[in-house]
Amino acid sequence: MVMELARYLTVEAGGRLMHVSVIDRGFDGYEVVYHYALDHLEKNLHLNIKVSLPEHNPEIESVAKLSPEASWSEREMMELTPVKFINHPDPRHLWLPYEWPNPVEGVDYEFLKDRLDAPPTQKSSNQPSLMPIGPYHPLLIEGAYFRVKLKDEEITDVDVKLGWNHRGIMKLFESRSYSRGVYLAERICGICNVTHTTAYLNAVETLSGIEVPDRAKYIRTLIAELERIHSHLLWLGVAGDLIGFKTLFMLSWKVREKVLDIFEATTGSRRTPAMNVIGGVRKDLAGETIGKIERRLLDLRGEIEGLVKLGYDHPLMRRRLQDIGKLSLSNAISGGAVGPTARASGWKLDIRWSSPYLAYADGYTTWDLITEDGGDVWARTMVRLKEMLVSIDIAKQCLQALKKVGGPIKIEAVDPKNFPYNEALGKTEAPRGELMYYIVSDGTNIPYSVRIRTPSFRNNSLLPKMLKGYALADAPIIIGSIDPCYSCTDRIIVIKDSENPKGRGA
Amino acid sequence: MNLIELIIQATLLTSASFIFGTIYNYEIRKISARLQSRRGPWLLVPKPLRKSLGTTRILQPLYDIIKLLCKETIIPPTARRRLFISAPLFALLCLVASSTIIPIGEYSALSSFDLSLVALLYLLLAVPFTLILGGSVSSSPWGIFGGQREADLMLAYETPIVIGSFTTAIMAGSMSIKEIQVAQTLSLPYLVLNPFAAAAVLLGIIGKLHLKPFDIPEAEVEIVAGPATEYSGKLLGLMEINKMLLTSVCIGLFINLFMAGGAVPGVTLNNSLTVLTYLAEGLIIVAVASLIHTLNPRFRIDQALDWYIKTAALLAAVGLCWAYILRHIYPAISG
Amino acid sequence: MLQNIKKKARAYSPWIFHAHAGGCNNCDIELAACFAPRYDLERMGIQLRNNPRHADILIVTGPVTKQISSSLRRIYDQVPNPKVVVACGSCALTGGVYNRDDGKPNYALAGPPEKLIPIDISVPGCPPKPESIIDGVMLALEILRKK
Amino acid sequence: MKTGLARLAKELLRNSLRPVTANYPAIPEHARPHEPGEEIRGRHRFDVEKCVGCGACQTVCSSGAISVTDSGIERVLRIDLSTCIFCGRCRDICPEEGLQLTPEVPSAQPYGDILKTFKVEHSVDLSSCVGCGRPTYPKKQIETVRMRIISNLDKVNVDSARRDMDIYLKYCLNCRRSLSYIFGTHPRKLY
Repeated sequence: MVMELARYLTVEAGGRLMHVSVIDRGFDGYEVVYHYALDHLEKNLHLNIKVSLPEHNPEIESVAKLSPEASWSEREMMELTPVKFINHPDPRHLWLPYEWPNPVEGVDYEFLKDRLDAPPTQKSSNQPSLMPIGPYHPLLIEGAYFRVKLKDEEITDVDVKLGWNHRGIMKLFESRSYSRGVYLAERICGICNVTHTTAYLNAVETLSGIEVPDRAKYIRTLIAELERIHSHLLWLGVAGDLIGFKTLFMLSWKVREKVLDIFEATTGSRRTPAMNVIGGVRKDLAGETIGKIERRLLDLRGEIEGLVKLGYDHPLMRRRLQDIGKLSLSNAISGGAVGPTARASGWKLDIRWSSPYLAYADGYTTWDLITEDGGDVWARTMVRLKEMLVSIDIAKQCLQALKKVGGPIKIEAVDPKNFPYNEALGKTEAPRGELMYYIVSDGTNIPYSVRIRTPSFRNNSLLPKMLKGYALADAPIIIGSIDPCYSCTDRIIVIKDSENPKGRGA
Repeated sequence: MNLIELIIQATLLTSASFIFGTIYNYEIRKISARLQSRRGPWLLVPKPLRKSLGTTRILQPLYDIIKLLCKETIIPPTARRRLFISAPLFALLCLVASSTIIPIGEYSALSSFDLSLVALLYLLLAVPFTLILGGSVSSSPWGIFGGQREADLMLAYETPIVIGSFTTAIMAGSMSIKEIQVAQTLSLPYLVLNPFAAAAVLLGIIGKLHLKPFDIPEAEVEIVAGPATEYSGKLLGLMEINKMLLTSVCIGLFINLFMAGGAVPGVTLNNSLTVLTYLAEGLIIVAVASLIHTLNPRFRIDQALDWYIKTAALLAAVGLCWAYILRHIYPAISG
Repeated sequence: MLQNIKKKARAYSPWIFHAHAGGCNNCDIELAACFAPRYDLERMGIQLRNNPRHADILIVTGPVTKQISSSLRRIYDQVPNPKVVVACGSCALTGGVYNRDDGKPNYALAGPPEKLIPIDISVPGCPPKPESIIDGVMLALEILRKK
Repeated sequence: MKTGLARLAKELLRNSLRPVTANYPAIPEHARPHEPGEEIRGRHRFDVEKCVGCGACQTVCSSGAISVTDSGIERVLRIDLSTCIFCGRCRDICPEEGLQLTPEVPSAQPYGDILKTFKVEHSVDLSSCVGCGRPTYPKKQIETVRMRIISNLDKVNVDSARRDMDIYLKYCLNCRRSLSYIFGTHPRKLY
C-alpha cells in the first residue's frame, strides 16, 4: 500500500521525499514516518505518512527503488533500529562503527573485511587500483571515508562510509528540556549553527503554539543571513585550497574576519552567537549597533564583489572547475539534491522561497532566487558567490525594518508549558541546503524523540554519481563542491538494543 | 688552478649556494605571504618576543632543516629499506656536484671545463629520478602516485630547460658555462638578445622547483605529500637540503646563461663584487617566480602537460630558430 | 653549544598536524583561522602540515568518537618524537556539551582524548578564540624547547 | 583572459602594502575588533555582594560545568571552565545578576595545572539549623527570600507571614517536620 501512495506522491504530485524516520513507541511497536514536501504546490505544505509496525521483527517494503533519495535514510534506520526494509538496493552498514557490540544480523559488512589497519595492498601492477581516502586526509577537515576504485587515475567507483563524527546527538536531545536543547542544536555543526537553532526553534515553537514577535523575526533572519555569508566565504576559501589556490583561501578568509567582527560586536562571541532562545531572541540590537552593522555591510559588499569578479575571470580557476563533477537536472531531482548543489543544476529549490519562515515571507523581505544550469563545480561556485550578494540585500532590508519595528524581542516563556500538537516539522534553508527537524512530544517538557535530516546527509549520497569518470586529481574539488559538513551528517539516532525491547534504548 | 685551490673553491661554492638557497626559499615564503596580505616569517621579531622567539627569522628554512635533522626517523617496515634511504643521499651527491659546476660571480670552480653545461644538465636530471624512486619505494599509495606524477611532469619541464640552455650554447659558440658567461659580457646578455629561450627556461625552472601552478607531485590535498609522504626526521631533513640546493642551482643556471653571471655593466667579471650582484639578480628572479606562485591555482597533470607543450616548448623552439638567425645574420654578435 | 642550537631550532620551526576527533568543526575552523591573514601563525615559522610524519605539534579537537578512536591512536604513534599534544576546545578537555547529565557515559563517545593519548596543553573555550589557540601553541614551543 | 590575472596581480600588490595581521602575542589588544561589544562571553566572575548562592545557575547550565557542593558551614559554587561552553545562560537566568561574564578570554594552560586555573569559585556561608545544628540554606538566600516574600505579599497577612518565617526559616527540614508535629500544623494529621 505504501508503494502506491509513494508512487502517486512522487510521480503525479511531484512531491519530494525528505526523510524516512522511525519513532520507537516502546510497547506498541515502531512507527515509520515518510516525510513528503509538497511545498511546490502551495507554500508550507508537508505530508507525513505514518506506518505502525508490530514490536517483534518489524518489516516494511523499501521505497528506495522508486525514489532513490530514500535509500540513505532507510539504510540509517535499518542499521540503528530493528526495523527491516525488504529488498533495499544496498542494505549495507553506513553509520555505525565497525566493532559495534551487536551488529544487525543478515547484513554483510564488506567494510569489516578490509579493516583500516591492514597494510595497503596493491593487487595488480604497481598501479594502486583501490585508493582509500581515509578518515584522516588533508582533503577532509573532518572524518569521512571514500573507497575509490581506480583504473589508471580515472575513478570508476566510489564507496562512502561515514559515521566518524557520530556523537549520538539525538539521544542527548531526548534527555534535555527544550530550552537546553537549543544549545545542543547549536553544537551539531560549527559552521551553520544559527540555522540549526532556527530549525529546532521553528519546530519547538510550532509544537507549543508560540508566535515569535516581529522584531525577533528580523533579528533572527539578520543573524541567519550573516551566517550564510560567513559559511559561503569559508567554503570559497576551502575550495580555493582544494585546487591549490592558497591566495583565494587567504583573501576570502580575510573578508570572513569582517563578518566575524560583526558577530562578535553584536552577539558577544565570534562563532557561536547563541542569540536564539525559545520565543524570540536573547539580546536586542540597540540603535547605534544597527548603524555600525550597516557601515560594515557596505564595505563587505565591496569586498565580496571583488571576490565574485576574481572568481569570474581567473583563467586557471575556470579551467580547473569547469565541466567536472557534473550533476544533470534529472539526476539531481531523482537523487534528491538540496541547496546550492540542486540550484546549480537548474532546480528552483529554496526553502526560504517554497516554505518561507521568519522574515523571508512576502510581507517582510523581497529577494530573488539564484539558479545556474551548468550542473558542474563551476556552476555551484557561481551560485554560492551570487547568493552572498543576495544575502547582503536581505540583511540590509532586515536592518531597515529593525529601525522601524518596535515591540518586544522575546516572549517570557522560558520553557513551553502546554503542547497543543504532539509532533512538528521545523525546516530552514541552511547554507548547504534544506535542513529538517522532526520533533515528537509526549506532553512533558522533554522531547519524546527528535529526528534531524541535514543537507549534507542528502548531498553526500550524490557523491558517487558525481565522482564517476573524473580524474583522481578532481576528486577533492568535486567532494568539496557540495560543501560537505560531516558534523551535520553524523548526528544520528538513538540505538534501541534488541535485549530490552521495552525501554527506549541505553 | 691546482687541485687544493680547486677543492677549496668547490666547498666555498657549495656552502655559498646552500646559503643562497635558504635566502631564496625565505624570500618565496615572505613574498607570497605579503602578497596574500599577511605578514609571513618575521624579518625582525617584535621586541617583547625577542627573548623567546629570537631576533630574526631570515634563516627560517635553516631552522626547519636543523629541527628535522634532530628528530626521530621512522622508516615504514613495508618499504625497501636500502633504496628508501639511498634516494635522498644520491640526490644530495648530485646536487653538491652540480653546485660546484655553477659559477657564482667570478668564482668558477669546475665550470671552466669544456662540456660543463652538459654535465650540469645531466646532474640536474638526477634529482627528479630520486624523487620518483623514493616515492615508489615507500610502499604508500600516495608515494606511488607522487612518483608517477613527478615522472610525467619531469618530461614536461625538462624539454624547455634543455632546449633553452643549448640555445645559449649555440649563441655563445661553446659548451662551457664559463665561456657562455664571458661571451655575454662582450655582447649583450642573452636575456635581451633571445628573450624566448629565457622565458622557456624560467617556466621550466618553475616546474622543476614545484612552484605553483606546477606543484602537482606535492599536491598536499590530493596525494598527502607525494613522494615525501613516508619520509620523516633525518631523511626529510635531507630532502629539504636538496630543495635548497636545487633552488639555488636552478636560479644560478638562469643567471649564468641569460644574465651574464652577475656581470652588471659597471662591475666586470673578475672582482669579488659580482657575488653581491649575483645575489641581487637571483632575488629579482625569485620575486618574479613567487609572484607567479601566488597568482595561480594548481594545474591538473594533463592540463600541465599540454600547457607546457603548447607554450614552454614552443617558446624554446622559437628561441632556437632565433639563435640560428642571430648566428648567421649577425655573426659579429657571437664573437 | 650544539645542544642549545638543537633546542632553538625545535622551538623556532614547530610544524602542526591537526587531528579532528569528532567534534562540531567549530574548533577546526578557528584553528584554520589562525593561519588566515589576521592571526597569521607563519610569522613564527609555524606551518600546518597534513602529514603526521612531518609534524611536531599534534592539535586534537573534539570528543573522541568510538569510530575514530583507533585512527586517532594510530595518528599519535605516527608523529615522530619529540612531540607535543594540544587538546583544543572544551570537547577535547572533558567532552563539553556531549556529556550526559546523569553521569553515564555517552554511548557514541570513547571519552575525551586524555583517555587515549597523553595531553600536554589544554585550550579552553567553545570554540576557543584564536588568541587562546596561539597562547596554547606558544606554550607548546616552551615544552618543545625542554623536551 | 589575461585581464583576470592582471587585475588579481594589481590587487595582490596593493594588499602587500598593508598586511592585516594582528601583532597578537606582542601586543595583546591588537587582536580585538576596534570597538569590542560590551558583552563578550569570557571568564565568569561572581559578584560577591549580589550572589546569594541559590544554585539556579547549576540547574540551567547546558554542559554541567557548574557544581554546587555544601561542605560544612559553607556552600562552594565551582565553575569548571574546561567543560563550560560559554553560552551565557547562567548569567541570563541568575535572579540577582550575581554572575557576570567578563570579556577576558580564558587562555591555554599546561595540562597539569588544569585544576587550579580553570576553576572559578565562590563560597557562600550557610546558616546552621537552630534545632539540630546541621547546615541549612545560605544566609543571604534566606534574607532575600524573606525580603521578597514580605514585599510581594498584600498588607493583610504580612505580619502573620513574618511571624511564621521568623520561626521556620531558622530550622532545617527535619526540625521543621518535627516542629509541625508539635504545633499541629502538619497537613496530614492522620497518623
